[in-house]
Amino acid sequence: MQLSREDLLKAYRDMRTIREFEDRVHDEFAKGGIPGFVHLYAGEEASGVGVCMNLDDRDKIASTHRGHGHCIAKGCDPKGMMKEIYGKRDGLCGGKGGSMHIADLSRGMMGANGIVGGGPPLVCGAALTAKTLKTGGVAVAFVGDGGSNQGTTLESFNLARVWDLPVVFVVEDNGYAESTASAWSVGGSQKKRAEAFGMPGTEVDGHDFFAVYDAARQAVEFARSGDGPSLIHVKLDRHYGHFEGDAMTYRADGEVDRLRQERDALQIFRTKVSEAKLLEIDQLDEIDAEVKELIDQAVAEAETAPPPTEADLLTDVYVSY
Amino acid sequence: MQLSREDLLKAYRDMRTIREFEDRVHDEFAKGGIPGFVHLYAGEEASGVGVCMNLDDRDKIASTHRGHGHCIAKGCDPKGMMKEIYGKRDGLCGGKGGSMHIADLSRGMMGANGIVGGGPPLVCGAALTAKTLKTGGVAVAFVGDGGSNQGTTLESFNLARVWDLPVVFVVEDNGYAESTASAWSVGGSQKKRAEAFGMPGTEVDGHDFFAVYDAARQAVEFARSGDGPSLIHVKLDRHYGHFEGDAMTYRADGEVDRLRQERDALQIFRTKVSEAKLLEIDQLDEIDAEVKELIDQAVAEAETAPPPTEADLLTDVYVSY
Amino acid sequence: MSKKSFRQAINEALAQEMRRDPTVIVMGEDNAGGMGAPGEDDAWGGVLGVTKGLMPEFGRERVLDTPISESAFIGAAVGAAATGLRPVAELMFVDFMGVCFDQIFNQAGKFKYMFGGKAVTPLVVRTMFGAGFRAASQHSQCLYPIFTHIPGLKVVIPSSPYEAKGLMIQAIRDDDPVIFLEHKVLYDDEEEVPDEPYTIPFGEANLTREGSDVTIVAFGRMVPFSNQVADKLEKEGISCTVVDPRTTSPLDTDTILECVADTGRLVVVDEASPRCNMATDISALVAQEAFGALKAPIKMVTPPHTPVPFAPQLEDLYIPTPEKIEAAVRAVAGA
Amino acid sequence: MSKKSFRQAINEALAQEMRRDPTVIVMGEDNAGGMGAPGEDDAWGGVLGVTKGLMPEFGRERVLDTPISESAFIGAAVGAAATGLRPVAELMFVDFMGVCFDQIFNQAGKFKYMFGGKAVTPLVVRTMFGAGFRAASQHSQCLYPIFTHIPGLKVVIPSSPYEAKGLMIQAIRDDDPVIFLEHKVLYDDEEEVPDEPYTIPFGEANLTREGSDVTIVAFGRMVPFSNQVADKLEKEGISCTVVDPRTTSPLDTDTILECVADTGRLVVVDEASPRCNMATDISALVAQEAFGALKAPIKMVTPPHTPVPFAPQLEDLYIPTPEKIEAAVRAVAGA
Ligand SMILES: Cc1ncc(C[n+]2csc(CCOP(=O)(O)OP(=O)(O)O)c2C)c(N)n1
Ligand SMILES: Cc1ncc(C[n+]2csc(CCOP(=O)(O)OP(=O)(O)O)c2C)c(N)n1
Ligand SMILES: [Mg+2]
Ligand SMILES: [Mg+2]
Repeated sequence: MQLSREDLLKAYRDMRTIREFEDRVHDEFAKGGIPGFVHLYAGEEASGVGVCMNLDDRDKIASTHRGHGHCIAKGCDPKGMMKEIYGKRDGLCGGKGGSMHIADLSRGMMGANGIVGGGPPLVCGAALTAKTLKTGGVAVAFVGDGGSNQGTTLESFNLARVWDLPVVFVVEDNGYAESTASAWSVGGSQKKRAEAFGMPGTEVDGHDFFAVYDAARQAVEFARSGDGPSLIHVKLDRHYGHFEGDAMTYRADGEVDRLRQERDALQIFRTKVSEAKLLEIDQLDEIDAEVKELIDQAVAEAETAPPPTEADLLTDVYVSY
Repeated sequence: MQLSREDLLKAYRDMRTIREFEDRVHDEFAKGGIPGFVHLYAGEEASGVGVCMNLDDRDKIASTHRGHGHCIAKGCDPKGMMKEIYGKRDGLCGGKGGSMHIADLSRGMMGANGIVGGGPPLVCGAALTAKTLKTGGVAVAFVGDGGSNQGTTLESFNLARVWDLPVVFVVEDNGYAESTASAWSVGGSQKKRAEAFGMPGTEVDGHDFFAVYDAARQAVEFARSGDGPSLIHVKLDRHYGHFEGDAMTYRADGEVDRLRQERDALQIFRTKVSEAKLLEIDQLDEIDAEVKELIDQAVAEAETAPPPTEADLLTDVYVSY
Repeated sequence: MSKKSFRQAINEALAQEMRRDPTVIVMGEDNAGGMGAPGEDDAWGGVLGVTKGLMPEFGRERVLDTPISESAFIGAAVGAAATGLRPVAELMFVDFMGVCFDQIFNQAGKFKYMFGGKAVTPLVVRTMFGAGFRAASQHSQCLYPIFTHIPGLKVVIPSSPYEAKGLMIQAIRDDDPVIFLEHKVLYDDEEEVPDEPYTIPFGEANLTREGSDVTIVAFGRMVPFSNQVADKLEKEGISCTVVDPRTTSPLDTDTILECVADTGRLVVVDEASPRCNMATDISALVAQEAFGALKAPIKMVTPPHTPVPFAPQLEDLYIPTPEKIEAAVRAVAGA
Repeated sequence: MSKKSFRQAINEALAQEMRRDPTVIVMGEDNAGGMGAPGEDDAWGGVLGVTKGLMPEFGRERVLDTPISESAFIGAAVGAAATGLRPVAELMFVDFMGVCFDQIFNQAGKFKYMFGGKAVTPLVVRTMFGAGFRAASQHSQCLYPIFTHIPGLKVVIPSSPYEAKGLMIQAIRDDDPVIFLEHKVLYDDEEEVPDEPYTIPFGEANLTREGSDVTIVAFGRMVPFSNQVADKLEKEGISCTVVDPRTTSPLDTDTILECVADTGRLVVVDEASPRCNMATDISALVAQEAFGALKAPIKMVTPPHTPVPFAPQLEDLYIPTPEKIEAAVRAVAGA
């Protein structure tokens, strides 16, 4: 265990922030307050946070369409995020990106991506920058199980290997790509694929923050010390539908209830740290209250924040034109 | 050994036809008689012929930019091919395709392809047709070592697996993609990649017709009996440059001379069949003479054949428009 | 004849053609849905339900779910088309063409020519396009000018449920590769649509309004917008012809030129990005072939040269509206 | 100043910028060449030798060979550009865009807008285009109309060695993603080119000929063809302006409109496929903005709507020639 009390508190706070953020977006979407396609990360918190706890300001991540959790884990401002999701002018992307393109390059978060498999090539580039400019940085590509079958992802495995890039591929396997089971769509296995391209691969329980954290620590150290890319196959679950509005008819009866009870990353974390006497439940409850307050504020501010103005339509296309 | 005398004679004739065809195209290109980009298959004969000897009229292949050998092995008419490479109206493709798009769908040859990695998805489609219409056919994708890193190829591995398609992927690894060594560009290994996507993979010596033939027989039977895709990694060499005009500065001194002497597929075949008393050298020499005559005629006819006419420019774009 | 939505019209076209011709198959991500999953088997019927119900009737052999591997499965559709099937492959959003365009434009679109005529590739690529869904920059594009640019492809843009059904049946029966673009905002539009199969030929424009002052050429969702404008202006004495070309490739140039010859004024309405788009294509055609008939400058109504923004306020400003079309028509009518 | 080929001009631009700015890197298939091979290390310098010699000077850290994985390495260039490098990535032939277009049009081209302005992506994609090499349908296309269609991309088409050097240096220094198109048939063209670095700004057309009767707008290899025609017709008393826009995006619309205002007649010459191409783009611009100045129909000179054929006789018929340009100019001049 290499994590300090502060680290543990931060990990929990980040995971709780993600959960609260997503639960709240779910509710507000249902009420009609949020436009567009929204994909929620609730249930997958231990992955984003377990990985990003190993990263610092030199490091970059690229996300998927399911990007809110990665944003929060990499240090983006939840209020700016909420405003973005509401399409407001002060949102992280000025309201032009929305949930699907939420990003903050100043935090090393290279964007959610509307294109499945869009991120891995970009991450190879971020890693190339780190390698070329000798910044010591590493770059992490989050990919879904569905995205693991995209050619862009598979090419990136090989490119990262032959260019010896400081990359970590994190395959977040939540069992489904939309309604299609990963058990069907993924031939072979993620770990074997990694190895077949010449890099180490591991599998971890993505409900267990500590398991993810440890695997990511090793992978990040591997990359940072110049040993090249590796892959982590994280098995986890999503609490909501593919996107908001999905009736989830493809899931088993009671599946979601069961996993919420039996495999909830936050609950598992609480039990572990309190049983090991690393943190007290009171402290965690306090964080819960603080986070709730933060997200309440974020929603309240987002609701009343001004939208973009007509002039904004034409700006930000080019640096100069 | 399941090959009859006739089979062996046919195998040798096909390999010799490819060799003679390519050597001759090399000479004629140097003299300026042939336009465009031309990629020669000389040296790789045992692969195309060893594979295609296992195929029949139900079966389809898709080739690479280095397509002449696959054409001949799949039964395309060398005279029509030569005319095509000369850009003549009676060429296999009416002079509109040339070397890089040489094809004969009526022979199950779905085309050379100017796009590296273009063929594997197409082959999945041909296999899907066979499976859907229950023709009993299988489909073979030839891919180079360079092409094995293209996302289209890697996606096709997975698609063929999850759709359980009767496909054989044949990775023809001649050590280079243009001037870049496969030892560098291919992370991991072909066999492991196949296995990592859930299909069998084997490695064979591509200078040895019998080794290729045996591996292909198994793979084709596997596919035909409904067991799905598999991959054969064929190691071989090309006798000429990447394309005609390539000075091959990236190859070792004497490399080509050495492999022509030590690893020549035709020579190895001759030695094997004569030592095993399966065929007589005389018979083979006779074939050599016949093939030479055929190719002489092919060139002579191609040289004098009429080019396409102005009206041909506008035809064959659509079935109806 | 009964009221059907745009979505139902396409679904019915697919079902009827699958019944008629056993070589017609459908494939795409979640086109049946639920593949390998514990819940409902026919779970989605495509992300917006267009193929719902096909799998129960035709089985998973003819309604294939796919991994997220557009190059491989669109390419497989191309290869299947070239070897005896008539696949209808769904590229969920046309915005995803960037991961599979090669199989469409260099393979499907060129087989026939490259192979000297000795190939047929009866492929349909169904795909969703257009803004208005708050779906942001990578899920709202039109991109049909790109497909129209490519020789060897046919490009179809239905503007109503009736059009959608007839054009889809034609697309499936057609022997060339067809890109079939479905405007996502139109899916719930309804109108009377025959229950029987019927085809609408390609390259024949539909005059949804006939008038004498101004010709409006429009595509997809811009057709109903243009009809609105025509109806409104009719009352004020500005009489418009509205031309829905239905297919951008082949393009019914004769009808467009005839209408311009009659009216002498042209407005082209195109939801696609403004550079090298269908508005420029048709304007250029007319400037070359019917210059003498023109009484006023041609006007193009398009979005600005920007990606599609997410914020609803911005997206509404981005999309050409009836108001902008009306202003353009008034401008040329007054010129 | 010394005579340099188009190929040398680009090579020199790359070398000079790499010397000036350590964040400039070059990547592409065989851009150094010989990676991992037993023979010469700087084996190819790109398939036609444009990057030859860069690796010996700058090392393999700054001149990267790549696997044949265009999505991954073009995407890596995009990601590198967004994080602090100035990559010049080679897409060997523009025809290969179909396997990597997403990273160009949905990622590089949209980052700035989607991220609310908080991204710069100073990327150059160098790529070869054009017919005339007997390279058949998949190695001879132009395709720049497709890139021009996409907001967020800049598109550059140099027509001579001088233009190539100045535009390449500008492209590298430019903070937006730039598609830089090199006509393969021009590589051996030579002219006097300054030895020092210099830039040619984007969006400023070059008038290679100035005349009073007809405006010819042309791109790439069509510029020298148009110059030939102008020189020939000058002697017969038909005086032409030849406009080389140099960049299709941004496009110097002002200069084009001024020239048309002066001459009243327009011929647009475009080697790209005829539908939704630059010929239509410019014709439409003029039909909308300078209609009153036009004394004759606009004429477009383009190839037919077919793939590029292999046979030399057919390819020669396919490509717009000085003869065809001349005929078009005579037609509008006489009208
Ligand atoms: C290239 C591309 N294809 C398809 C889609 C549509 N799509 C969006 S998310 C998704 C499923 C992704 O599944 P997975 O990678 O497992 O991520 P998850 O949603 O489970 O987090 C699909 C098919 C897309 N956005 N981009
Ligand atoms: C998508 C694409 N990228 C690059 C090229 C250019 N190119 C043609 S052949 C070739 C090398 C192919 O190497 P390999 O697959 O090993 O086949 P080989 O030439 O050795 O037979 C390259 C890079 C291409 N034609 N298509
Ligand atoms: Mg998933
Ligand atoms: Mg090779």
